[in-house]
Amino acid sequence: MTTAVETKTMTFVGAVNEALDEALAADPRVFLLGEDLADPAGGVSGATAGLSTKHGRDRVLDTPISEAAIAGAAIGAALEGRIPVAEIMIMDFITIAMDQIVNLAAKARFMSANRTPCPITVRTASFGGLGTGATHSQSLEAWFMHVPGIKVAIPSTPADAKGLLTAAIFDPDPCLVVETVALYGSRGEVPIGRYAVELGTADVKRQGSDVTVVAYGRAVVDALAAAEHLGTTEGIDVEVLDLRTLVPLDTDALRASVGKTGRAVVAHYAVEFAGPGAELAARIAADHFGSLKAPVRRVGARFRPIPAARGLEQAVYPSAERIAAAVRETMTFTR
Amino acid sequence: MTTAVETKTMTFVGAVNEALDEALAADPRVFLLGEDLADPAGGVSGATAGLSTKHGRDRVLDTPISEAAIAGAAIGAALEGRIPVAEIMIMDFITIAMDQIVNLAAKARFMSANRTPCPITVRTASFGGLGTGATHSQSLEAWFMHVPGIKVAIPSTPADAKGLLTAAIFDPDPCLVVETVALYGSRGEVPIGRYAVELGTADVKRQGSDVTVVAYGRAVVDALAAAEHLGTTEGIDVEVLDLRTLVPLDTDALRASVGKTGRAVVAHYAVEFAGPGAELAARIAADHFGSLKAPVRRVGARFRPIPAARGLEQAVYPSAERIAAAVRETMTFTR
Amino acid sequence: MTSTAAKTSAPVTPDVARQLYTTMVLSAACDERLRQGISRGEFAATIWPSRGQEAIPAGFGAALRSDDRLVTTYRGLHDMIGKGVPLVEVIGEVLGRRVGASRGKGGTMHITCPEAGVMLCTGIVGAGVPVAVGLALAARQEGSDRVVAVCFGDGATNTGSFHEGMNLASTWQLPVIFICQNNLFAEMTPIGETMHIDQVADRALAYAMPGFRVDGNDPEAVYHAVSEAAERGRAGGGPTLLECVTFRFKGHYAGDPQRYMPAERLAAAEAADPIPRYRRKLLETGVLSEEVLTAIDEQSKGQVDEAMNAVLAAPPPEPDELDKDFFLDMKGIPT
Amino acid sequence: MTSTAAKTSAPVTPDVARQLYTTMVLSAACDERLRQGISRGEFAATIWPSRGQEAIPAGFGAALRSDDRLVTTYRGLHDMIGKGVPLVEVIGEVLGRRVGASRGKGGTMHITCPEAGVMLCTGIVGAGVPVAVGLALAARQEGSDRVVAVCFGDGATNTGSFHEGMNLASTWQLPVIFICQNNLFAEMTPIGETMHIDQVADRALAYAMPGFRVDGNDPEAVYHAVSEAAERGRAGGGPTLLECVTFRFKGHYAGDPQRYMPAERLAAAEAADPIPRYRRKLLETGVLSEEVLTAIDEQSKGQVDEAMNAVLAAPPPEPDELDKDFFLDMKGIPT
Ligand SMILES: Cc1ncc(C[n+]2csc(CCOP(=O)(O)OP(=O)(O)O)c2C)c(N)n1
Ligand SMILES: Cc1ncc(C[n+]2csc(CCOP(=O)(O)OP(=O)(O)O)c2C)c(N)n1
Ligand SMILES: [Mg+2]
Ligand SMILES: [Mg+2]
Repeated sequence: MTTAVETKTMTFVGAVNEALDEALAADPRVFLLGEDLADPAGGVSGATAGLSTKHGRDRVLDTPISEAAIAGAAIGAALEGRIPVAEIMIMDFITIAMDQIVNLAAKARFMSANRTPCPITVRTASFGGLGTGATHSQSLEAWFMHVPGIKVAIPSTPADAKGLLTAAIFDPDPCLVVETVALYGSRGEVPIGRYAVELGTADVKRQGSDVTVVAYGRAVVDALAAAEHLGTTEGIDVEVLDLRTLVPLDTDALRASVGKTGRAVVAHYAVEFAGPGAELAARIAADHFGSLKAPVRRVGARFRPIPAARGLEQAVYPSAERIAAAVRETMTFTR
Repeated sequence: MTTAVETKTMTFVGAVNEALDEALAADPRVFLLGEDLADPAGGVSGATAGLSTKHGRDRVLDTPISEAAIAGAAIGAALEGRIPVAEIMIMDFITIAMDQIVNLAAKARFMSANRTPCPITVRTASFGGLGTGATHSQSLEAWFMHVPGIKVAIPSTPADAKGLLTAAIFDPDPCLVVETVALYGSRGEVPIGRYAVELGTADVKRQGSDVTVVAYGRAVVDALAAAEHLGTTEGIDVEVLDLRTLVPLDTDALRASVGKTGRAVVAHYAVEFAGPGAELAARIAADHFGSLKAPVRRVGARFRPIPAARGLEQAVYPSAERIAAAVRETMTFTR
Repeated sequence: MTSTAAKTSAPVTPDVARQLYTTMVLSAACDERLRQGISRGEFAATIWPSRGQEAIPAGFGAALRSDDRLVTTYRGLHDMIGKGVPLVEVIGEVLGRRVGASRGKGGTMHITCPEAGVMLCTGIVGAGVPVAVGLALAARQEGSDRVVAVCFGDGATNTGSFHEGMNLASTWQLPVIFICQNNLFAEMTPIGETMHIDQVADRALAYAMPGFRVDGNDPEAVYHAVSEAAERGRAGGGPTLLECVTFRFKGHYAGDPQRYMPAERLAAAEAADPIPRYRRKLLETGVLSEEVLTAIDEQSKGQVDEAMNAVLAAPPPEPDELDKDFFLDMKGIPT
Repeated sequence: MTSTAAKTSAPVTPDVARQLYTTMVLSAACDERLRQGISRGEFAATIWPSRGQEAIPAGFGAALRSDDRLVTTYRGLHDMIGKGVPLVEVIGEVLGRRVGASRGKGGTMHITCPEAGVMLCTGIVGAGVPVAVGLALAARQEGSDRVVAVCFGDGATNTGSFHEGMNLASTWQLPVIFICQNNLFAEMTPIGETMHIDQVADRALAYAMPGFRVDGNDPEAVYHAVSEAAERGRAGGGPTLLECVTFRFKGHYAGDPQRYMPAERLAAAEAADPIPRYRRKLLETGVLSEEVLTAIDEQSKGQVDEAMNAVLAAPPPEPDELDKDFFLDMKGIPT
């Protein structure tokens, strides 16, 4: 990605931290709440390190283990015009906050005819790939796509992590931002200073002419690796479209890219069956009916609880290899 | 539906009641738990009327308003080989039991390598169409399709209500059965005595040659109305395929029907975006790539919280008219 | 900290007495008129009648400031009226008309009116409790000494949300007044079947929170208890649980045949109806005269009739309401 | 019902003393060996060390019958050992080998062993509590007098699941022993920041349940308290909450640098290490001799080494494990 602005190299988790830091500094209404956020803990993965020390413990609130109340308290504060950023430590735990997020936050503006909008931000993290087993490894973003009233952002790079989180915090509607712990250590150029990525704008992470791989989050990294490999060794020119947000969905970018390549593979770490890729594939197939050169292929997690043992776990998740194989299949498809 | 067995005319809710009654009579391990189930209440919509009187209050347990504990207690009992049937009164409240259902029940057999399977049945009801507003009207079955480890059944007729619930109760794996309160009063022929519908078998509710409408639950009723209308007034011969279960999915029936008609419309009361129909449409488009005569059309609830006022509510949900319009579009489509 | 009855206090001023009585009569008249219209088929609507519980909002309505906040439930039309929501907004929303609090989009269960401090009303039992904590947090963050009252039923105290919210308010020592309107039933189930304790007020002990059992049919007792709790909250003394014991005269929903209700029990409760009881007291103590009381009775009926007529004359919501008040920016949002 | 310290009781028999001491030493040796292997890079694994908390499973392990049930957590390897789960199954599952309790599919957080009565282990804080209620319900339904013990941390008592489960057990008067292993921390956050009460035992008051605070570093105190609670449960006297106060020596996870932990605090806790403390007591009171104690120490280390060697020699899971133990009938299940 090229940007005109000044950048510096940062880790993904550092970029998250910076977005939170700058939001806290920019607006006194911003505050964070969640488990183990305050120093010296600074978050279980360091995402909030230093923030309570810098901004005060009344801006970075440690909570009890009460996911429903974390979401609920954020909602209450947002109804009063505060700007809460709630952390649900691991995405599997969001199962406990579903009522608050789905039945209250997502519906607040509509049900009240605009009298009590509720622009909370919920940050959470996918822990997949760390061998922590089936209850600490899920990617459940498809559930939230299906709930009218909440935006869903999932960054794949440090710059997007900063930019999407900043946009989400100051967005006038509820947002869920899903971070990927396996990417926390990855590095990239990140714009210095206040930086927001407009929600609903996909990003072509790699230009290509043969096949579009539509992805988001960690699968973008795998898609880029697959594209690199296929380009150099097999002469297949892959475009990688990073959606960045699932709601809003950048249907223009999607249509433009697949319109150009005529072939699409959809990739994500969420379970493939009834996952985000189902919506994308259905949409691509309908939008490009008659002009697609091959059926849309989907690469997601296999339909299994995530096993803990490393070898088994790897066999469930997508990978550059599985994405490459799907790309090849779209290239060799004949009616 | 024609059956060789003896039948009688029953309401949908009567068929649910009969399935529960017969399961309680058939196996002493079966018991029910949920809010307001016991007589004299007999369930808020009468689904369990008479059962505590007949089988005892130790078989039909009234619980506190504790959806997580309802699911949890069912799980615990199932781990011991009991056969619990838990009721979550309205599907919107299942948001409170997600952790138990998703993180424990659905994963129990796999995570324990078969040592502690957990064949609970969760009955719940979609309240959509009754003007009760956004938090009492959702159809959230897509969430459960996306969770590996739980079956999902959604009957459209009294006979299926009895047969699917019976099958679910005695199934060796966790099952979610979604009833539709708007259908509770509908009548149909129901087999007398123990009657199970094999989970994973779709049912052609109406034969047709031009277009397949793939539906389940309440949308089947609308699809049949649309088919009737289109057949008599416009000469379009619609096949209505009632999936009956979303997991397992009867992909053979789906392929056979669309293979025959070459056109498909998918209909359900769940929100269209990222809904069950996304998976079905993606699958149909890929399976019949090159042979479909028109793009798959989807008809689901519009992407809005469900409004309470009747006119607005109706405008959000599918209807025979919207299904008919989609069918017409597939018929008139030209590349 | 043990829970005890709240301290008895000096008699109220005639002005307060007038306000207490007026709220009770106005709430009862509104409830009555709505039930009448429903049972006669004059309009289609659902309410969960508050008849019998009017002393509670009378008490807190007089004790709280207009900038204090309220969170209530589906059975909270009396609470709305006590907190000052215009009758037309309440009735209009119940009937789904354009003049309703949310122009018919929310419905009976989802009325908010931030101008009167009513920030949330939930149809999900218990869900409002953690949100109230967030509202109180916002008050502290803003440096305001306003307090937050949250109403819920006895059954709601069995929910996880109640526990998480109570614990958080106590941990953060926030100015929340938890008002349990203990009407001794949850839908069709009497309280003794869903909890093992003698009084809900004891639940405060789990949080080292002051907890008091109050005669919820005595508006002055409620007034004093809430005044005391509000004073404590404003002074930084943290939250209070008030268990206001009362009764529900009309069952769970309008039209409930109350088959589960022992006739003697209902008769005894009705014989102790808080409205005539308080009227007698005011007359006996000479605080208000028969003329004044009769005038209040008549004015209240008149106000309700006037509001009802305005609502009945109002049109249903515009069809384009579906496209309003959803996301502020609709770009990329599914249609 | 007020919470008090459990009654002190007669000294234990030498046989019980031996069992208590053995469990403690064996648990500590296992924990030690696992941490050693992790820190040396001998194998990749995650554990949440129980070092310091061994007196609790020693006590309940000796007090409970082998057919009594246990539910525990990620920090429950000591509980597993106390309840009689074979060491190879425990260590094998932690290391993700074929000899593990679930052949590597569950992982450290999800070990079950129904043969030893261990029916569930959860990685989701609080989730096991309602399940324990269901296990106890099943015991009652079967006419068995077995009881169910459920272990959880201090932090877990802030979850909605805890509340719903406690209330249900008390309402139904089921034989559950709620064992809070209060180690005064939840991850990096000290207990005082997440609850406002002096002792967790007081939470029993919200359910009219007997609640006792016990020295969780004294295995005999735990033994007596659990014996008493089990006796009450078997006799139909319902559930008990036991708060066993202890400490976590090694932080939240193996390798935790414990930056949040005041050095003096840790040092004081370690100085009161329950294992040498109990060893001294047994020597001083002459219940067990130095020779016997040394033999136990050595045998325990030997058993752990032997189990570890067996695990290290065992292969990882077969790749086809992914297709086992999912749905019993895979027809129609997505691949
Ligand atoms: C979480 C949840 N579970 C179940 C219901 C269905 N329901 C609606 S009202 C009610 C009873 C509530 O009892 P209580 O809290 O005592 O309040 P009351 O109706 O008596 O005012 C129930 C179970 C619901 N709305 N939300
Ligand atoms: C519902 C949920 N929220 C958060 C977490 C992350 N987490 C894991 S352990 C833990 C602390 C638990 O503290 P406590 O209950 O005292 O048990 P301990 O670890 O001290 O034994 C937290 C917050 C989780 N696993 N589950
Ligand atoms: Mg009640
Ligand atoms: Mg702890």
